[in-house]
Amino acid sequence: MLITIDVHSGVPAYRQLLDQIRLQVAAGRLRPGDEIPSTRALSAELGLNPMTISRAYALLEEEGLLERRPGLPLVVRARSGATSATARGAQFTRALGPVASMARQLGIGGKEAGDALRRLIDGNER
Amino acid sequence: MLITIDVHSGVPAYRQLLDQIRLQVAAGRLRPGDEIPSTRALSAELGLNPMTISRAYALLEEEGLLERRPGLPLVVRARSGATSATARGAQFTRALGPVASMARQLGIGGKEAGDALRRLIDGNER
Amino acid sequence: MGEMIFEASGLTKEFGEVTALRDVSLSLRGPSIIGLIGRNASGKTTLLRHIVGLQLPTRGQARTLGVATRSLQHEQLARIGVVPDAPTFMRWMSVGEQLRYLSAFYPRWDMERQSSLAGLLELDLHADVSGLSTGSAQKLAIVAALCPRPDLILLDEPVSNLDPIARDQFLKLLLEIVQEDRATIVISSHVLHDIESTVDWIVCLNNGTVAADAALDDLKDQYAEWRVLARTRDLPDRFADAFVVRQTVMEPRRARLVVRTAGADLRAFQAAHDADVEAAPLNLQGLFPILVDNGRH
Amino acid sequence: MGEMIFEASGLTKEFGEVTALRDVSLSLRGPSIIGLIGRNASGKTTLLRHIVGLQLPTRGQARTLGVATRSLQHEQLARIGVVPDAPTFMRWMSVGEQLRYLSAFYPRWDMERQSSLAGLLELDLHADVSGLSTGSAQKLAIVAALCPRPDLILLDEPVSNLDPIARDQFLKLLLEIVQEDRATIVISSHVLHDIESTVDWIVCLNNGTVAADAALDDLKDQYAEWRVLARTRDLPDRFADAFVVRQTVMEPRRARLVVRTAGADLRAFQAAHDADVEAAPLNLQGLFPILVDNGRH
Repeated sequence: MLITIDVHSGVPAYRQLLDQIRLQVAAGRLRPGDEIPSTRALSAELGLNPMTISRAYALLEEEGLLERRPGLPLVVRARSGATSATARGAQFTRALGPVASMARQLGIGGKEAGDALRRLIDGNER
Repeated sequence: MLITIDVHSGVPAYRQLLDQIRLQVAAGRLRPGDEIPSTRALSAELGLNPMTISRAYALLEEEGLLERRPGLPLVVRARSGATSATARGAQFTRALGPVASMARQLGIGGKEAGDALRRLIDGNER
Repeated sequence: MGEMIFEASGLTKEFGEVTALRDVSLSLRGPSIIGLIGRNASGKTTLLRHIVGLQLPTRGQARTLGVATRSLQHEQLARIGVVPDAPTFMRWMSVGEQLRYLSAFYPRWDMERQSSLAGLLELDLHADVSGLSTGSAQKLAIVAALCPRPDLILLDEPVSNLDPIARDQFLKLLLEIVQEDRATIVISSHVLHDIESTVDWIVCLNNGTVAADAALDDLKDQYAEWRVLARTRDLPDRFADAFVVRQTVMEPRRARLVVRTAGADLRAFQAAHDADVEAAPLNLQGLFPILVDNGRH
Repeated sequence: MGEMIFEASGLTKEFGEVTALRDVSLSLRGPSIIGLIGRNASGKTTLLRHIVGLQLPTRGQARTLGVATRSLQHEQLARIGVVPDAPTFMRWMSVGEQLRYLSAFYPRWDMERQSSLAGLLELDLHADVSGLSTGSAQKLAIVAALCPRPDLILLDEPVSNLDPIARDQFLKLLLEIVQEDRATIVISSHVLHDIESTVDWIVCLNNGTVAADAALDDLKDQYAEWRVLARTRDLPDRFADAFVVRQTVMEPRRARLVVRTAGADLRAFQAAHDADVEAAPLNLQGLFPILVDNGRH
């Protein structure tokens, strides 16, 4: 799991953590059954307050993304493909917001912008 | 002119300034003949080192985006429409990079992503 | 929530004519790392001294670890570690001797922690206490406060004399200790940047009153900066909207506002002023003046 | 570039057995705001004292405002303002009397600046100097150093005792003064967050030697963090690439590296390790340990 938190960005740290774990599950980088770092390990790695991490983990448990088993590390829960695809779409649409508003500012139309993005994804730019 | 600098992001402050002024010119938010805030005014507003601002302004003068006239405020230079459209496109493609890589991670194809962006720009989401 | 660590109700402290704390009511629960912030002379040190019973309220109640602070016994005090703003030691001892002397008073003194802390902070056990720089004296005070494995740790500006690397190590250490001992830490500091990466809770004092008492992340959710650029006509000299907490009109068509997110309707605002608005979150440095202002009302 | 403010070549300073500065060569030009950073006891205060001639080199040369520091006259000294780390004043005067007394020595003393500074920093001119808190004494030292409109201003940890609002105002003030007077400011501080928003140039000392001497923005361009996630096979225990300056392998397939951007080929690295790499810039706090390490070699 690759997590980066900017504590000084103004975005609440627990929310940054939520967003990144959700994204990685949606992206399939975290798969059902994968172990999540303990609060202590993540706190040491990121220099982040452990209560903040616990808060994010508890919320992810509540929404059924993570699963706690007594005495064992937290793991990613198995989910139906449909839920996952919806989550992916929602996640991606949220990321498109700033780009869309930039396109509007630049006077770039929807078709032109959409085509540019399609080329970038499908092209051999990697 | 609406400029925001995050001095603690790690991105050199003069580069953030360059990017934002270039974007605003490309977006037509700054038009030829528009006055640019003096180094002193911008330094006071952003709490940014004046030498850093001068450095960015000097680079923008060099690339012909700004024009210095003795004793008067810096202004945006008149440019050909062609140059401006190219600049706009380049600017926008750069902003698309992270979104494209996110789409790839999420397993969202070029067509699907491009359509989503087109809908977002042309739709009545405003 | 966790154990009640400190509870104040109607706490007022007067020094002659001066009111240092005014009707303070607080409930601090642990485990937690609590950042105590405020301007100079806002009452932070006085509050810390009340927690450990070094000062007693002129009026009102104060309870620490479940006991009224005027009745704190060795049993409770042995569970509290304090790093004062200007630590003093017995100046004829070496650093190691000073620590050995202190360890006799604390049944839970952790020798292993002592050597790992001294190593991490690069504190020389053989140095004479009398010859310590301000930074090293601060390190000694930190080691002395943490080795008894206290349940409650009070730190008054502990990082001001540490260099960036020592400070970083010290802050990471606090994160470990709060987990290892399930301790509660109250840390006062002017360096909001340090506070922001370490604490989960903020108590902000202003002129002796409580100006904020909330989870840091919740405070961040409560306010935002709006950067406003009018499209067609000039902005008003002053925005009258109730959700606007601070405002700077930079030019007739350009302004920066701080808004309370709860009541703020961005779309209505954009329509009313025909303006583009960029909303951005505020970090602790950006929140601080607003929190302090709140304490004024 | 601008005027030569301070020039050292082969400057070495020994105090008995201790070498405080070792073969330091530097050319500081103005106008500029220069951040002097380094760990405790790295030689920062000694260097500041050499700039103003309070200490003289054991070996090597030091020139300030064009004059060898051992020959500095009132003419040059009147152009230099100093805020020492522990300011002392004549304790029987009021703050206002102290400033009036000092103003007699400086032909360019700016009364208007004195009142605006005292107002901005909330310094009470009627207070007794002997009763000042550490923070207020620091404010008085700042006003005293800036009112003569010096061309060169030396600030040794000037902000450590100021609260966040006073510190913010003080740092903005420095930005104004460097423009108004075309002054050069050298400011030492452990609070890298403050330094980062104020300075354009960094001088980093380590163990008395120069570990960095460059524009802040150029330092940021020189290094980056790579967050590495292997796709198919474990990463090596240690990366041997010459451009890798620091490395932490967190798990067999996950690592964080700091790289020198000049020699780093991201695509080749990704291909070699079949890994995803996220490159991120480093701020001054992130750069600091690397700069200090450089000084070790």
